[in-house]
Amino acid sequence: MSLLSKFKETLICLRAGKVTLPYPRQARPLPERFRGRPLFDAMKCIGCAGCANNCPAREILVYDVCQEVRILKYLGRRCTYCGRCADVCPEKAITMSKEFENATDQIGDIQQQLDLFMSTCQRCGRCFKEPGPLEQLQMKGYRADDLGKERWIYRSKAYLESQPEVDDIKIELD
Amino acid sequence: MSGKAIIEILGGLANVVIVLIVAPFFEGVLRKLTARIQSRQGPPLWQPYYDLLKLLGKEDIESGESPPMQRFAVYLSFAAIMTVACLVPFGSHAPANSIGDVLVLIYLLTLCGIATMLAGLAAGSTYSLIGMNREMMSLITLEPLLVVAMVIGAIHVHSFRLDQVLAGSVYAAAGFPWSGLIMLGVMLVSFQAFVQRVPFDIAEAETEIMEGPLMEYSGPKLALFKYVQMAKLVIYSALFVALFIPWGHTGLYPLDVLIHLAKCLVMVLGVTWVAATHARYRMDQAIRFYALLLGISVIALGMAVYGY
Amino acid sequence: MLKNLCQKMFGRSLWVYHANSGGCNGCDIEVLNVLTPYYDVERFGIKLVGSPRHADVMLCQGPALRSTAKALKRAYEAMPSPKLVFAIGSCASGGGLWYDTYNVIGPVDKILPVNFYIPGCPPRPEAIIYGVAVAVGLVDKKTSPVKIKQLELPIPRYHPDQLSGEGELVVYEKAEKV
Amino acid sequence: MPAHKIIERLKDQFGVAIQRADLPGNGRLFVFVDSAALKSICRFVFRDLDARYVTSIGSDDRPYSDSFLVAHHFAFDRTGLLCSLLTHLTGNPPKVDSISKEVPAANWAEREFRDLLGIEPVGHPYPKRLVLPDGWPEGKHPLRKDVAWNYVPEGYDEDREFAFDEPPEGCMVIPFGPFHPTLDEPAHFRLYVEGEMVRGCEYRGFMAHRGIEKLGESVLTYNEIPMAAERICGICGCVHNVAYAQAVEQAAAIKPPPRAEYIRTIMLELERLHSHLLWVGLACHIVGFDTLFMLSFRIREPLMWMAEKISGNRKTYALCLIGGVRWDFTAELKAELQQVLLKVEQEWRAVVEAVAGDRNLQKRTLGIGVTSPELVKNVGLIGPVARAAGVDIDCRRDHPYAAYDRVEFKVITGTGGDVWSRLLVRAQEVFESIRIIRQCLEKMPEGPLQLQLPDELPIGRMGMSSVEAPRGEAHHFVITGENNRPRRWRVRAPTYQNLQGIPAMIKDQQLADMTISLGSIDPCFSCTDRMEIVDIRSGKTTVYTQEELREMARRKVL
Repeated sequence: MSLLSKFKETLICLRAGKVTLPYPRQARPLPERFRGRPLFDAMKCIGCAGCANNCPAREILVYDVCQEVRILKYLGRRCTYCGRCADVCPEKAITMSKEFENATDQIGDIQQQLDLFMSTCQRCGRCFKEPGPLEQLQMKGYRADDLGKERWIYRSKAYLESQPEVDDIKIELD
Repeated sequence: MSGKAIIEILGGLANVVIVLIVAPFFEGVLRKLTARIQSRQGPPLWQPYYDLLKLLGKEDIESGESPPMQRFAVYLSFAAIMTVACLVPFGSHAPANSIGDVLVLIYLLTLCGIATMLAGLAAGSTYSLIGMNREMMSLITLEPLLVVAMVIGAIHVHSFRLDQVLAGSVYAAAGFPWSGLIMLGVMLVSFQAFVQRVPFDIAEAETEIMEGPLMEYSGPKLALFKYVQMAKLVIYSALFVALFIPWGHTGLYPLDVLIHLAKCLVMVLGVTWVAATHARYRMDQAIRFYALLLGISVIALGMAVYGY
Repeated sequence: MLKNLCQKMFGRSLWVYHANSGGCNGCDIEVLNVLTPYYDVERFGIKLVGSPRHADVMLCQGPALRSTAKALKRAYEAMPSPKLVFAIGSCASGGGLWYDTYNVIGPVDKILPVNFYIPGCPPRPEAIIYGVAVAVGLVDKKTSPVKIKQLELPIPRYHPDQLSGEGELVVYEKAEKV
Repeated sequence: MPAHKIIERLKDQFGVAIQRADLPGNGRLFVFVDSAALKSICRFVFRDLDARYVTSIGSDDRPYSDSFLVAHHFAFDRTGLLCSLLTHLTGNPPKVDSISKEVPAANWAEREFRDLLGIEPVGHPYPKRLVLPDGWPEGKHPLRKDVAWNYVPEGYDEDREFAFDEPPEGCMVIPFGPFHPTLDEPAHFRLYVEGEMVRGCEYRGFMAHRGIEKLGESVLTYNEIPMAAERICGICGCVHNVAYAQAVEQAAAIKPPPRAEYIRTIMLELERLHSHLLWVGLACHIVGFDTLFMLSFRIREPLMWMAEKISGNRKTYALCLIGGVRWDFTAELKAELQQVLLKVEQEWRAVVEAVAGDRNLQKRTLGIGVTSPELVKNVGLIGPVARAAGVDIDCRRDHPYAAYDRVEFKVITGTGGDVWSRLLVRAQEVFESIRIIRQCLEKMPEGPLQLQLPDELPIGRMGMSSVEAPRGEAHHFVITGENNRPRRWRVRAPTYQNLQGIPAMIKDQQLADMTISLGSIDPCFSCTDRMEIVDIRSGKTTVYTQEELREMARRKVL
């Protein structure tokens, strides 16, 4: 009885044959919705920091180096690949690519940094007109901490002030 | 030194070389076959050689309770198994005939087990000691089986000489005596325990006590222990083949060696299948199982004494 | 010569010890998955071992936590050299979502020297195999830092003579990918 | 027993001690009681009304009501009611009567709020540190509102060792963990062993405590928390994701569109499928049966690929947001899923038939780690562990959520209460899950995936939700708050309760059975620890001397 079930088990296994995939030589096609490393398009990015404010891992940092130049830094090292940044991006500047082969010996290799030129409104100093994409974001459950205070302080910026060094990556604040 | 002694020594050395070369290969076959049973591609056949070489090149951390004893245990275990290799027939008959008889062989095999226990004791961590404990229990209940098998053979051929006992002696009396057949059955079901594979690898259970006695060893020492484990598989297969499957000798030494190794390989295939499809037993279950076998084998011994 | 040979064999027989220092289990299961029929890393000679003394590679999963940091360090010290440390998953390589909470020290490289990082949450089994292949030298790493930088401020106010194209396209002609 | 009846009986029994009762509908009941009567009310609910204990929650409510909040949750499974008994504590330091003597299952939960919030359970039988790391100084409580999420107190001492209890007379101590090949995650057991028999153990877990709850209350926002919740556990992540979303939806009185509910159901069942197959594999690996381990992982793999096709990742689906889901089913995906299910069902049926007669496997699992229905009730065991002991509870049927009230399925129960019957229960549940997915695929209506939410969710409302994870019931409790994030978010993972049953399960068993007993509850320490055995086996922890051991070994052999 026991021996019979052992034979059955062996047979089930053997019937499948060898199923090992020849991975490093040949890769399986990736599914269409696969969420790999997010890619940031500098052409489309308007620097709204929606991604930074919706990133659960808090690893997209947006900060201004001067009145006109805003820096968006994607550290990548603690990215959870949830795809929320791509969801909320009003300009679809972020795409979840199909890159998953990100293994590296230098963690800095998966960083992305964009320098964005911001043209500010001469009157109010802001970058957007009033019913801009931010309001859309807010409707999707966008965080509202600092919006009420009429100030453009991003969480990452506040963080940077207290600690100008983010995980060994020195951030130039000026 | 007489010519005969030189031939004996040369034969013994040849055996040692055969065991050293073949043992990792058999392990490789075992791993590959296990992989194929599990629908995997599996490692290359010579993977165990790579493993051993790599272990030899690694740092040796001496961290146990008493490093000298640890070193001693390793060498003792390796030396014992290699001496056993001298005494076991690969090919026609046991080469080093005048060096020792069957009793010496049994002592040496026990010494291997004792060396493992010593290793566990010397390492001194909790899991090693549990492993040692288990090794001791299985040694005490398991080793008599082999003794009984050999003694039955010895009774049938009226001799303790290696070349006579280790040549299918269990069948020597009258065709296929009952005692021999019973012992064949007993040894077949307990073979897995002798080579310490699943379901009887209790002393080295990886998921319970993390390889027990070997847990604290690293680098070259571990390599030697692994070598001993692999050699055990070959040597016990060879012993089993010599005792129970003595047929098919041609008289030509190289050919005989190949035939013998082929028979051993068949044993290894059996071991692989059982190991792949069984869950590990608990110590008390295993001991109960060994005790049952021991009872049966004692009956067989009695029958052998009365010529059945 | 034997020593040379032994060192060469290191890449062909990596024994792996996996230490979850407090991650979510996802990476653990993917590491186990890598051993299973469809991926089967045993074909590269990789084997999972239970004791750090036998291991060549430590797979760290999960961030370095205050409760496990000590044990993790001890396990690392128990490994005989040469040894490698892989940080698997976002938690191990970057600290994860909780990189700065009260019980988390941060990424594993704060307490151990990490040789290779395999980001992903959890990384697919293929990604883990790729990481191992990079470590062993079968393939080259594909990633490099991306930096897109403004060379000049492109508004005509600042550089009216540079305005050649239409609208904002000008801006990015002057941007470069580093 | 319907909710108003419960309130009536409580009022009869305790009169003015019952201050207020909220009935937000659909099977939830919040009763505010006087803190002095809390203990007797809990006993009444647990013993006389025969409710099942779910969890206890402490919360720092000082910024809003100048008091601490303690809630004990009970479930009435027959009537599908989740009941919360809340009380405000004004003292400083806050004190509450411990209910652990009456309700043994509350042991850990009370120790947890003692650690994290400093609410002292008066009369607790074993008030020892549970959650915080060893070096954390006494009197500092990270979950209080006046403390930042990344606050590490002054007196933090890395080198401090945990004070373990004295082992009982005549027993040796075997440290088990924190890194052990059968434990995927860190946890530390100190086993008191006499010979090869386990006489008791002390658990020092919570080593994967990552402070997720604090993070959710102070840093993340409503729609970021699902991603964090999903990473509470890598295997049953979707469960926490859905449970959190449902708790918030319930608090804010939002009903997600029906299509979203069906998709949630499918993904939850897909997760249960892969988790059960994984468990069978791991259990076999623990007892050394590697072929079945490989076999069940092979059968499971197409499910993982399917999950990747649907959601874009193999494990962390990132499925739910508040008020809906993110991923839709197309016709091709549906057809493919059907095919995968068919294949899995065929192969798994063959495996189950083959394993049913496997005496070798039964030897290691029959009669091991036995739980009785009394233990289930007292310690609050849940999920397959409870069902294998013959206790018929299943949140999918008792407290229906998502689309479970619109599909048919059977709740599988066993009789033995041992590891083998847990294995059988899980093996059978695979078929039920497949049935549920098929029904969902058939019945799924067209429609939107996500609701347009109002700008701000209502503040100060409470919601709770129980979701049947592969290991048992996962319970989430949310109090909504300002700044687009909850005021308090508490997670009770299934292993949190099941692990408390381990000491009873492994008592007087062989040491070798310890690993499979522990494995049989499908432990998921990261779930349990969210927000805590400390000796590595290579470290030398010979608690007793070597002579003693040698002596012991000798005694054993002779």
